Amino acid sequence: MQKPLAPGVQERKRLEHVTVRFAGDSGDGVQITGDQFTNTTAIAGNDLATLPDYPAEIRAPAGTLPGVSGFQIQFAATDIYTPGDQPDVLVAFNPAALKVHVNDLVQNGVLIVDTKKFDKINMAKAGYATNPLEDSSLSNYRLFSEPITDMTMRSLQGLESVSAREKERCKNFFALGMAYWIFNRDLGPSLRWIQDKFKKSPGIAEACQTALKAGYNYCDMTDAFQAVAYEIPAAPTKPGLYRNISGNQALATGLVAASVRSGLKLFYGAYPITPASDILHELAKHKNFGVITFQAEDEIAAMAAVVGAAFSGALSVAGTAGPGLALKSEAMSLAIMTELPVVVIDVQRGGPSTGLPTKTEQADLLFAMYGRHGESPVAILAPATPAENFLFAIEACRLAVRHMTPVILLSDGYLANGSEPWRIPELSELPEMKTEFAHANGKEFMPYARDEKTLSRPWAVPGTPGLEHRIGGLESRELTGDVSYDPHNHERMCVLRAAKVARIAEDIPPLEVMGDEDAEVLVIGWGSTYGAIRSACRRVQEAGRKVAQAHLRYLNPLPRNTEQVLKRYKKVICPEINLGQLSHLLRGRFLVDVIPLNKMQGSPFTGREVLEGIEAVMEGRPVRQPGSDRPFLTTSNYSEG
Amino acid sequence: MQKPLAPGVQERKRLEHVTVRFAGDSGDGVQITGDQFTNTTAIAGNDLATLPDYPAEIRAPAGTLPGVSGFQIQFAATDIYTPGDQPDVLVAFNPAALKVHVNDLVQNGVLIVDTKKFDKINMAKAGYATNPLEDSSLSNYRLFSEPITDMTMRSLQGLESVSAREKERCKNFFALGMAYWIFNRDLGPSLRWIQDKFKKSPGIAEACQTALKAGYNYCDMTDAFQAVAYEIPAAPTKPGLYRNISGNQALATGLVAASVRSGLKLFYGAYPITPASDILHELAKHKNFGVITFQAEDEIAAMAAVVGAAFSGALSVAGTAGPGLALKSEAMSLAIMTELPVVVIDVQRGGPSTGLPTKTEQADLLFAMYGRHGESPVAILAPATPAENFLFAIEACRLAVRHMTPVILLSDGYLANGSEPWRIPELSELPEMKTEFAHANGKEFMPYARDEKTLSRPWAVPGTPGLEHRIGGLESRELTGDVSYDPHNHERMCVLRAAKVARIAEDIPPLEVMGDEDAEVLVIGWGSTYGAIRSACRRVQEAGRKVAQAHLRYLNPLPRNTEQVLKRYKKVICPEINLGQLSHLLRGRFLVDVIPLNKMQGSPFTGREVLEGIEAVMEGRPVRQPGSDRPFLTTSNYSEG
Amino acid sequence: MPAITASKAEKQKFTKADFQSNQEVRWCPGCGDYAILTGALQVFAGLGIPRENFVMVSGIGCSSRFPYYVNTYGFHTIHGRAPAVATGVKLANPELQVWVITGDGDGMSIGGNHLMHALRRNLDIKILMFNNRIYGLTKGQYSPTSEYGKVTKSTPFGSVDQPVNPVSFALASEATFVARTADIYLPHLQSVLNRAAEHKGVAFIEILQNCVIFNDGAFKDVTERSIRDDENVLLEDGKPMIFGKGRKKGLRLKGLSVESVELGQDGVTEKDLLVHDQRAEDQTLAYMLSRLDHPTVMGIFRDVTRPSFERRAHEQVQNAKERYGEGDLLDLIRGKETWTIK
Amino acid sequence: MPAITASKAEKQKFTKADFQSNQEVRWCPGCGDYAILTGALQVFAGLGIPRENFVMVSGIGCSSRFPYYVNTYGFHTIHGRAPAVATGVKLANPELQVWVITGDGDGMSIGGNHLMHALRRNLDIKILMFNNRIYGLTKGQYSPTSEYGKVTKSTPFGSVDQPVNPVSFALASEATFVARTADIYLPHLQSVLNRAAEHKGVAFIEILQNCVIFNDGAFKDVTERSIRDDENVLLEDGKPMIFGKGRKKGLRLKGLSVESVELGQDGVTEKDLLVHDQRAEDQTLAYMLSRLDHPTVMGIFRDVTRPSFERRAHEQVQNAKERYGEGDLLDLIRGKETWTIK
Ligand SMILES: Cc1ncc(C[n+]2csc(CCOP(=O)(O)OP(=O)(O)O)c2C)c(N)n1
Ligand SMILES: Cc1ncc(C[n+]2csc(CCOP(=O)(O)OP(=O)(O)O)c2C)c(N)n1
Ligand code: SF4
Ligand code: SF4
Ligand SMILES: [Mg+2]
Ligand SMILES: [Mg+2]
Repeated sequence: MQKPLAPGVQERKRLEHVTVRFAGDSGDGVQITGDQFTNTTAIAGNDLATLPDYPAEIRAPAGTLPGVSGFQIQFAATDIYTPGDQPDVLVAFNPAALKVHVNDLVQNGVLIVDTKKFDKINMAKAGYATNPLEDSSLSNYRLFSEPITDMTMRSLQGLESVSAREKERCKNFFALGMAYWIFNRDLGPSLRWIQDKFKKSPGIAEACQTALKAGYNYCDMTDAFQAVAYEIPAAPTKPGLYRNISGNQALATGLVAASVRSGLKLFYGAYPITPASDILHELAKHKNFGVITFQAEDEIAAMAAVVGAAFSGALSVAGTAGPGLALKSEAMSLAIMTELPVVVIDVQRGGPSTGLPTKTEQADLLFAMYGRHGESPVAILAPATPAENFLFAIEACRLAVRHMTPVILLSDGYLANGSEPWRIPELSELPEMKTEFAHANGKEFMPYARDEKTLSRPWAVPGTPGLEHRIGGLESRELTGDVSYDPHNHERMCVLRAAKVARIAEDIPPLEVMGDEDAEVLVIGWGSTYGAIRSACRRVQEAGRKVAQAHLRYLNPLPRNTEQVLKRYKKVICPEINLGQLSHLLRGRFLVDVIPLNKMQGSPFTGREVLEGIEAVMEGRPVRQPGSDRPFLTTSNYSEG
Repeated sequence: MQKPLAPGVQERKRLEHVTVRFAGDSGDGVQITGDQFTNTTAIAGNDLATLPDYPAEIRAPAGTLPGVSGFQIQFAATDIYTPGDQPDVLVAFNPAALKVHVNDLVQNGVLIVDTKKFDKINMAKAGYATNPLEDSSLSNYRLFSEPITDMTMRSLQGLESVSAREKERCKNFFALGMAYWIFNRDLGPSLRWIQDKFKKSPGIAEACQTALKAGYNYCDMTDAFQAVAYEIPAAPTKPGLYRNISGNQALATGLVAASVRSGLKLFYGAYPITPASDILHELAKHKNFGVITFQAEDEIAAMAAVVGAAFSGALSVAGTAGPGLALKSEAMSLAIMTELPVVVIDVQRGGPSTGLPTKTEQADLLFAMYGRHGESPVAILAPATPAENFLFAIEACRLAVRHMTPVILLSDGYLANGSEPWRIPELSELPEMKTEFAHANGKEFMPYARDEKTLSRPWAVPGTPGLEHRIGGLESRELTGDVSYDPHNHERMCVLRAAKVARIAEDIPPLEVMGDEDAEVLVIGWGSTYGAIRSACRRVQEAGRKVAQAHLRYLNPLPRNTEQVLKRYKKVICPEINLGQLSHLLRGRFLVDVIPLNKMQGSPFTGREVLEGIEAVMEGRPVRQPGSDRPFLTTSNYSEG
Repeated sequence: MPAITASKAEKQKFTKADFQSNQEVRWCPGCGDYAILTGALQVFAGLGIPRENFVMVSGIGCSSRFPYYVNTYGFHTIHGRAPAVATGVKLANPELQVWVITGDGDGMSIGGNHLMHALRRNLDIKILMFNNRIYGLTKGQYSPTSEYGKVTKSTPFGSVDQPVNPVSFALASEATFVARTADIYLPHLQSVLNRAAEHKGVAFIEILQNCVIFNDGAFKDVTERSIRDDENVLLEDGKPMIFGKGRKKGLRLKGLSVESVELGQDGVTEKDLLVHDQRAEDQTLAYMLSRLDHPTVMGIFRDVTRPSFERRAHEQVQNAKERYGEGDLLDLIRGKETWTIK
Repeated sequence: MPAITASKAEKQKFTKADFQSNQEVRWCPGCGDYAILTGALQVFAGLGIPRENFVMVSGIGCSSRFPYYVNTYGFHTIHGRAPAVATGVKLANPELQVWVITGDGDGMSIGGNHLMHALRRNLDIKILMFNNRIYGLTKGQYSPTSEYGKVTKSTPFGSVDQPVNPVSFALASEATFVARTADIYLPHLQSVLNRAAEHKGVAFIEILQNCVIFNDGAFKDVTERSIRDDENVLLEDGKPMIFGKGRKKGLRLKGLSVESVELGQDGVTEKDLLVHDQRAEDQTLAYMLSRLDHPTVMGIFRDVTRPSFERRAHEQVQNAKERYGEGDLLDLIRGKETWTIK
């Protein structure tokens, strides 16, 4: 690796963990900056978690508040679990970005602002009457007003093959260089990435690289930055080969791994939808793994094709988000009736309807559970961190194929776009996935005969001589699968389909409890709240109090010992990014008075928010009620006109 | 009314209640026979309940077991609540019908069989090795083997304008005439109905009428029937004008009534689907009420059009069954986000997937509750008897419009096709339905301002000057309705939408308890199980024991006092035609150990089945588990080949 | 997936009985579906392809019960989605012979979009649409092919919309093989099905089918024996369009319309008539013929070759393997930037 | 529903500003949608109909943000369903001016079926399809109108399916008004929109639209200033099809195809050229023109009159009222057979 350029620093202050946020217009390259910073940080050996946050518009109007794009990362010398509650460092490219984010910055936090856009028009767009860089409104922060764009332009003066506009767009690399200096990072990985990314436009590559170095050097030469020179030692972690991985990447990679391990052709049917589209994009690249990606005309067709492909013997997966899951409901029901193995990925986003397409939420759990007519049981899994998507993609495939059932995998916008360092497993660490298709054995073929253990039916795929049979959406007779209107057969089959899914509990690990077994309070969660809960529990323990944590990665069926775990504690609190879905499920199942802790703001919990909830429960106070900040505006209490 | 023809009977035996079942090939006119018998019975003043049951095929192959169509009616001199557990009288038109139904007939029950079809071929199709009419297998019943078809043909010999085939098809009227004689019915209503129905083919009309009279006269002249001459006195009921009405008729009529009462144009959007299609057919006839019916290209379009019509200010209703509800999910979510008043009728049938399209089930409750992505609350109602559909259709419309929310009305196949006598209300008895559209008042218009009481937003319809505004599926800002990605606004709006639906509880009656307030056991149900539960509770009380009954007609929100009612009893049992959906809901909501009593056989509970459940609970025994009749057939326990 | 063994070269001998399933056929007596089934079974048997390589995929409707009666693999799916399910079946295993059976409601009402996309993609599947211009299974509502003003259960005062023409629709959907035949034209039906089977790509066949119960006689004015000669033009590739009793009539171009002329009258000879060209790249002739009402044009409107969707998709896989080598899982998992912790 | 007061007779005067909403327009700088918005606002203003009688209905996509920018009633619905929502809006209140805004993905991918049915029903709504041959809002996947082989995020090795031609599709869907124009042909676009507004029935307009971010220059070889004269034929009703720099070229019928000829060469004169007939009952000419690629045909392909769906539906209501009298609720509730208990 290339060494840091002459670090002109006497001594760097050591920090345990830092949260940095980049913010600017959607056109400012904030997401790329964040990605690069993340990658370099990961390579430096810190633990980290990220939270990208961008507007629903492609290019929201420049300079406006809704057009602001943000990227937050927390990184540390120890294990961390969330992208951080409040940034310690904020880099803002324009007045709107400053306006939207500055209140989150910690007291005395580092605030780096590009002065370029602080003109009348842009300040007006952001709602600033006076220049905040010049009045005293930012005196609580360590403000660095820097002409980042101007310095970028100057550093690129000689470059003739690149237009002025393109040069201006390099300012994010200048800022990235500054951030690298502050945290003493190696420029090598980003320089290489730029080289690779712009290999077809060497001029652009050179401009970006130059700007990056210029930013770094600028800090190196400027005394004022000495005060903010930090060092965050690498986090001690399990030895091994690591990479940084986002949830959607992990998911796509896991699907390919399942295909390779099972020897089944991967068929991925999807219709583009935020935040699931990237899975399709990623898989479409891997055709040399025999992957077939099918961009269907809509989600109904995607799901139907996936059911068809499962009939044909492929490892069949559909990926979507809420509105698409709604459209898949009927075809999923067909897969339930015909007992075909399909995996449906739902990358949850803010709902209902189109809702908040680029924001995260966990409000599809009960929909996944009950979102089909009739008694329609499916298995449901939910990874807890971005990297866990890898193993859970494999697990979803394994369960679908072994138990001949649809499996829903619930990811969400935060997991999908967030990333973390991931120890790359050896192939031998991956789960076994033996699959066997049925073959004629001289006896009459019974397409609905049951495996004794799993209650699954045989997977008999077209092209196999002697196993010709018909399946369909009408109720099927036990054993033969023929259409049957027999009342008792219907009841038996409904119960059988339910029992088949319930038996998956025998095939999954028990629910693990972390923290203090003898605590009074258990915090139970699922999906992407893991990090915030973990971080909150650690803080409780650091304060000398006891708390236990259990995290459900299997939502249906629940692990065998769930009831036992829940009943061991006096109080159970359940934080969720919805209005109380898992808590409702657990209450109904086990009659345990699970206390919901809910938030619905399109963003994950912070550790602090969960901590406050736990403390409230410990002290017998009510937890925060979502939406309770002020009363609803009714015709009587808003001033009209 | 025309008097019965010379009733040559000395004395008729008085009965309190009788259950009669007609059964034959789908082509045998069984449903018409049942309808006519029902109508005449209703006019005679008996209380009654019916259960039609027909195959999914249009004309299932003649003579086969799956091709059998049945119609059961219980009628009585007292209040009754179910179509009867076991028939006292069975009329079978062919061997298959005999085979399918004879085991249900009570010991010593009356069995009337048309001998015509008891030939080798038809007996073989039904699986009879020997002629059951001739061996002693039916000796437990009072068997009348009658050449019904032959006698029909003979009675029509003179009629030249009618073909032999048409004559043969009159045999059901001959059988109906026999039934009329047995129960001492007036032929008038059926004679008039025939006249009206076949007014364009007077020959057919004459043939049917002649056959009807011939059947009646045949019994009158035949001594053997003296033993089965019965009289069921009229049931004492509230005075008034009565008619017989099926659930689907009641629903359609209720919708028209809601339209007339509210002054809103009725817009009904639907795609044909069993068992909901008849609502469309019925409404399409009533164009002189200004009703607009729209047969869409699919259920998505039907729902979307209904949302559009609601925006335009119509009373907007969509009707469907399970698979169609699945397809409506996304567009319903749009109605939730845009807070438009729409009513969605789901006539539940056997699921999942295509399932058992012509059979009844209650398994869409949790789907109605949770079947959309994100937090998507809707109001849910469920009438308890066929006639109640009338008032609940109005109620659904009233709540939708008053609270600006989607309302799901859950009917089912049994309610839809079943019928009962109904006291016709005066118009003055119908609920008020004042609706006011918003109008410009000089102030800035706020499409998402809230009514203080209901939290509903104004209904501002296109064409109104000064109220131009935009709505959509993206999250809307409080008051203005503008698109908003603001985190706190989203949380507030999610909570607001939930609170708006929850507040409907203030606008609906409390849950009533029938039976013994001081009982230990409460039976709680919803929808079409009402009759069976009522009948079972009566039998418990007749046996000198105490039991209470409560029936939920409002499923979301639940009546205000639901928790209080549930917690008043030591044990609560909940019979449902599903695998335990309401019981799960109540458990989760109130942490009450509701005991599920489930059945999934495409048919309603009998009173006896519920009775057995109640007795088990009273005696601390486990209730019947569905599908428990025998173990699942796995590869180890079925004999292959 | 099991490899398909029998190649066309070693064509096997099968009979109709081989392809008949043991399920009792449950259509109404007299339903046109019976004849279509008979015809299709014979065609399947004649193709010399083993039963196990066929998949029948259908939606919901009377017509969609078809797969139960064919002793091959079969999938009776959900309403309107058969083309989409078939797409998955075929993409996952391009060796299979996939036949889709649908109705006018299933295929053109709820399923119109899937039909359009399956056609334009040119997936190598054969789509048989049984058009009885009514909803049979749900007992008689009007369908998108019902004539204007149709009185049905759902339109007691008559329907108020223009029907869609399945053949025109298929052509505009870029289908490479488009044909029309009728339930009661058994030999014609079979020859069309045979040609569809030979076609490498999507084939769409509208089959006029009588529903005796809810729309009896819907095609009487086209297919009834006494008038059919005058009311049908049977297309023959490369041949002039002659029809009528005694083959005395023909179709002639008049501007950009077609007119029906009497041969021998006003000096009209065979030479003046339109000559059919199934393989014309330009769709105009086919489209124009699809619009005719009296007479109705039957046969193969269009039969052109374009590589099929599943072939192209699998070629991409093949090419990628050749270009980048068979995928290496460990490489993929590792990604581009890694670091080692010791 | 409130009655619509302003009749065409008392046409009011409005300006573009009247129709402009207070919402900030959120398309990318340089997006073709801006020009279309400008053109449409001017047309709306010019129709003399008060703002409150307009309803803009859209699906989801960049294009579908359109309603927010128009100060009328507006409904930004869900992906693909705008024609269906619009059907409800219009059927419930036929007095409204309902305009549907959709994209090539919204309208032809997920929404293809609703489009087809809205067109064949001839509902009196105007459907503007912004065709940028890409999915804009979801950041660049291929659409059903993307050219074969298109490399996009979801097709890194190129797409493998045949695009659908929106104009051909609309014609086969029995649309009564079908046109094509482009974002950068502002006067042409406005004249087409004006004609669509006048048309009593459904109008379908494909608008070629440039997506600067994900498909920049998609229509360069059609609309770029330097070549557009040679690459476009602008249809004029009743006029011969002349085009090209200096109007030296024309379209001539050749068999059942169209060929491009040079006027004056080989004796070709205006008389030899095809003459456009928008009102031809026979679709053949329109369909044939829709298939042309180079040059691309722009303008109104078809404009014929058929009573509209909502008019027919409301006539049935009117007729029923006249025939049976205004519905009597008590009569209805009572049904046919009643009895009295005393
Ligand atoms: C989602 C859904 N909607 C509606 C139905 C009810 N349904 C079944 S078949 C059918 C139409 C059948 O018509 P067609 O496709 O013409 O077939 P046919 O019975 O005439 O052969 C309908 C509406 C259904 N099964 N699923
Ligand atoms: C049910 C559903 N599926 C997918 C999406 C995601 N989505 C939004 S717009 C769009 C396609 C947009 O393309 P197009 O209609 O061409 O509009 P453009 O953005 O190009 O104007 C997609 C796939 C969605 N919103 N809803
Ligand atoms: S209803 Fe019609 S289409 Fe269906 S089986 Fe009977 S005759 Fe055939
Ligand atoms: S992404 Fe394309 S279509 Fe969408 S706003 Fe930007 S330029 Fe326009
Ligand atoms: Mg049909
Ligand atoms: Mg587009």
